[in-house]
Amino acid sequence: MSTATTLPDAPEFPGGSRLQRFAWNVRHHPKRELWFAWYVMVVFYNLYGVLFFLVTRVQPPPSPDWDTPLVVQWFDEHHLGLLTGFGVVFLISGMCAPMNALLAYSMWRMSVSRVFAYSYLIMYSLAALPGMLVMAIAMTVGALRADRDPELIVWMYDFAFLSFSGTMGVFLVGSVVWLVAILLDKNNVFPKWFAYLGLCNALTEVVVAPAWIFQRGAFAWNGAIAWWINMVVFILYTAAFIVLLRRMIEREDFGTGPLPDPAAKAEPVKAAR
Amino acid sequence: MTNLAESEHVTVPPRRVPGQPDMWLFVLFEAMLFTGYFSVYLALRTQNEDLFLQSQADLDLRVGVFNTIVLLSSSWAVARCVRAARAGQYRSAMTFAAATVGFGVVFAIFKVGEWIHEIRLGNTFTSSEFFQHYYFLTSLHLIHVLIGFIVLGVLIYQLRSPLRRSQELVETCATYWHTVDFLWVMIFAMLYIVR
Amino acid sequence: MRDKSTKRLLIVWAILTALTLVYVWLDHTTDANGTLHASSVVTVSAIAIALIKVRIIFREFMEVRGAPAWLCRLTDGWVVVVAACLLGSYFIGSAVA
Amino acid sequence: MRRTDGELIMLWALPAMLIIWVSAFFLFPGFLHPMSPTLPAEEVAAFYRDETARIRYSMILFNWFGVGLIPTVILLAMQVRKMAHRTPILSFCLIACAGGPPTLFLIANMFWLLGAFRPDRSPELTQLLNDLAWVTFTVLVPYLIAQCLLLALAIYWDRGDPPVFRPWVAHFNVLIAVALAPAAFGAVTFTGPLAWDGLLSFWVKNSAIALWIVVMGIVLAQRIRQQRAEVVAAA
Repeated sequence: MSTATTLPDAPEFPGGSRLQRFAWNVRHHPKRELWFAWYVMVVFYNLYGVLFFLVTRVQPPPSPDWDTPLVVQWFDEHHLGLLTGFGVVFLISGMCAPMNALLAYSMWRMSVSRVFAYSYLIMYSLAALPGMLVMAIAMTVGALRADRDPELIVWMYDFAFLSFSGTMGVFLVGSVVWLVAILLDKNNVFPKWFAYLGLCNALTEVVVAPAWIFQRGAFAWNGAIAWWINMVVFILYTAAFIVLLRRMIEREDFGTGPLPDPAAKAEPVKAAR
Repeated sequence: MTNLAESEHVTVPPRRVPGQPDMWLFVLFEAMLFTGYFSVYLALRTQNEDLFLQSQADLDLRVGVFNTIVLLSSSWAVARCVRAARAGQYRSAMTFAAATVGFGVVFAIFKVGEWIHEIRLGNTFTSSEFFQHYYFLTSLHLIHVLIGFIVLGVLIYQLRSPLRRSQELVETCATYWHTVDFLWVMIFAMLYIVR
Repeated sequence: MRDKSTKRLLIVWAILTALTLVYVWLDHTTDANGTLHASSVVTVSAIAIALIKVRIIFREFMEVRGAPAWLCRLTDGWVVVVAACLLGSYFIGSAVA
Repeated sequence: MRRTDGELIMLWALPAMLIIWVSAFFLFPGFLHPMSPTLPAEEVAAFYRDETARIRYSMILFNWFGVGLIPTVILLAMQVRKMAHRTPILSFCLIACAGGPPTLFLIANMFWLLGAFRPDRSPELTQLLNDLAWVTFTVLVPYLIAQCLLLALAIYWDRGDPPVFRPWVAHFNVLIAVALAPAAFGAVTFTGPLAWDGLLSFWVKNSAIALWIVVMGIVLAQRIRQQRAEVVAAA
């Protein structure tokens, strides 16, 4: 944690070993709540990547065009990975809460109405259910019994992938809420380019809609357009806001006015010492 | 940074980025995404050329050309609007902004008319691979046009009151609208001309 | 000064429209009696003309001409990248097919 | 009328809810003893055929009042807001968690009701609905775990003097979170304590939830009464 700006009520930063510093930060760091949420977010996205791409292997998604025996075989091969992987997902998906709270806080810190923060908070809290947990439940049930009627297993397969890719509105409207807040904001919490990037992210949710319609080709749920290009945008967008939130926390002064510029702020602090 | 470089030759008018640099990032990024869509389209097209050509024959080039010229005109109008606003001629700027909206509306009407025509011919989103791409690209573009109307609304709102009139914002809005234009120029070439 | 700039905009618009009409000519020369034929020449020239038009829009309408050098280079570089992507996917696709 | 009066009414709804939940729990024939995941499809179908009425009425009760937990969590979020933190982030966290468990429970609830709606459908389908219901019901823990841990963190980080909640409440919440955690893996095996009818995934998890509701209800009641007294004293 690079910003140990000591506030009056915090005791002097002791230095010492890594562990001591960590303990000091947990006990006294003025921004500990924000850093907590930020680290939870980073850990969450890392776990998300590992669980979805490596453990359960549901990303990149298999094809919707497979015939029934192939789908059954896929569930067979991934039986243990799916069940344990999604077990971990069920254990940790509550980490969305601090993440969404931090995103809502960024809007709360802006010079805009509280409507934005609360709308975003509720929308994204809702989003995790159809967008992640229902998918995980459908996958778990699909993998649960290998001797189930194959037709039903295919039904679970469709249910899982379509609920995952096909949950669009909450992310679409959520991104728009955030970007409008950024454009209206006068406190400089986020740069304007991130708002425009948010528009790109919102449009990916439009682009994914044909996944509900096509079973093969570029627009299917594993297609070049509906999955690959969208994934690139999503990863860039997520990486951008992780970095920008970090910068926001570093600049945070717990006031209500514009967030100070990091370069401009360095001078007075030095002068005060 | 640029100011330092420019201060050496004082005679040249200062070079500056039109509008927010942030918007330029969006322009290039969004156009890159479209390039991705075009690449997928072109690559798939070569795999099944005859089918694509067969479907493509149902498109009416005249509508495409007309729509392209309409959008080019709208782009011209918004460029005039920016110049007028810069010169302080806000009345004229408002006229050109209104003209831009007018051209945009004509474009949208003809676009929807073309869709209706194609659907009557039996060419729908699910009927052939070419028309998948056709409807996908044109509707995504039309969404950009609709967002463009909001952006132009912001522009007109800026121009209306002497209290606002931020030239930077006017240029930012215009930059967005030009993006709508040049994306269409590329979509037009991709869908109507490419063989 | 102002007159010159509006005149220039009009000329740019005329050039862009003319380039659009080139497409019509291109279209008529390749398609005999209504059936379309695959043609690399048409594809490549369609992409090339589109990108020339995009570059003109960048320079003139979007005023990159008067912008700092980095923006000029960025937009030019972007045009080159797009050309590479489009032609690349077309020719690689053709080679695979 | 004071602000806290409304809070007290919300809180007093909790015992009423609890009575309804407990009676619905005992009314549902699949909870005592919990249905085994190893049950063959025919027996599952027979269960829905024989016990249709009790399944329907208990689940309709749950459907009506399952969301009754949300006001309690929001009351906790309000208390967190009163704590001496620098940011509202931890109360945002609790608000973000509040809707999750009841929604997941409602999904499970609908699968049970669907299973009982046409008990004569093919046993394979009934078994699928039953699996969906039980898996959803067993794994609905993520937000509950997050809720307990975040509340504990909020209490530990409360700089107020006196603090809103005493530290043992935080310890208690951590304990509950630990008790809930194994249920996330309820679908991994069909037998043993982790299976959805097992000791950890069913008995420990559900007792932990019940215990949490009772204890937090009492803690909240004390706290709100104390705040009312403060308001009266100040007036």
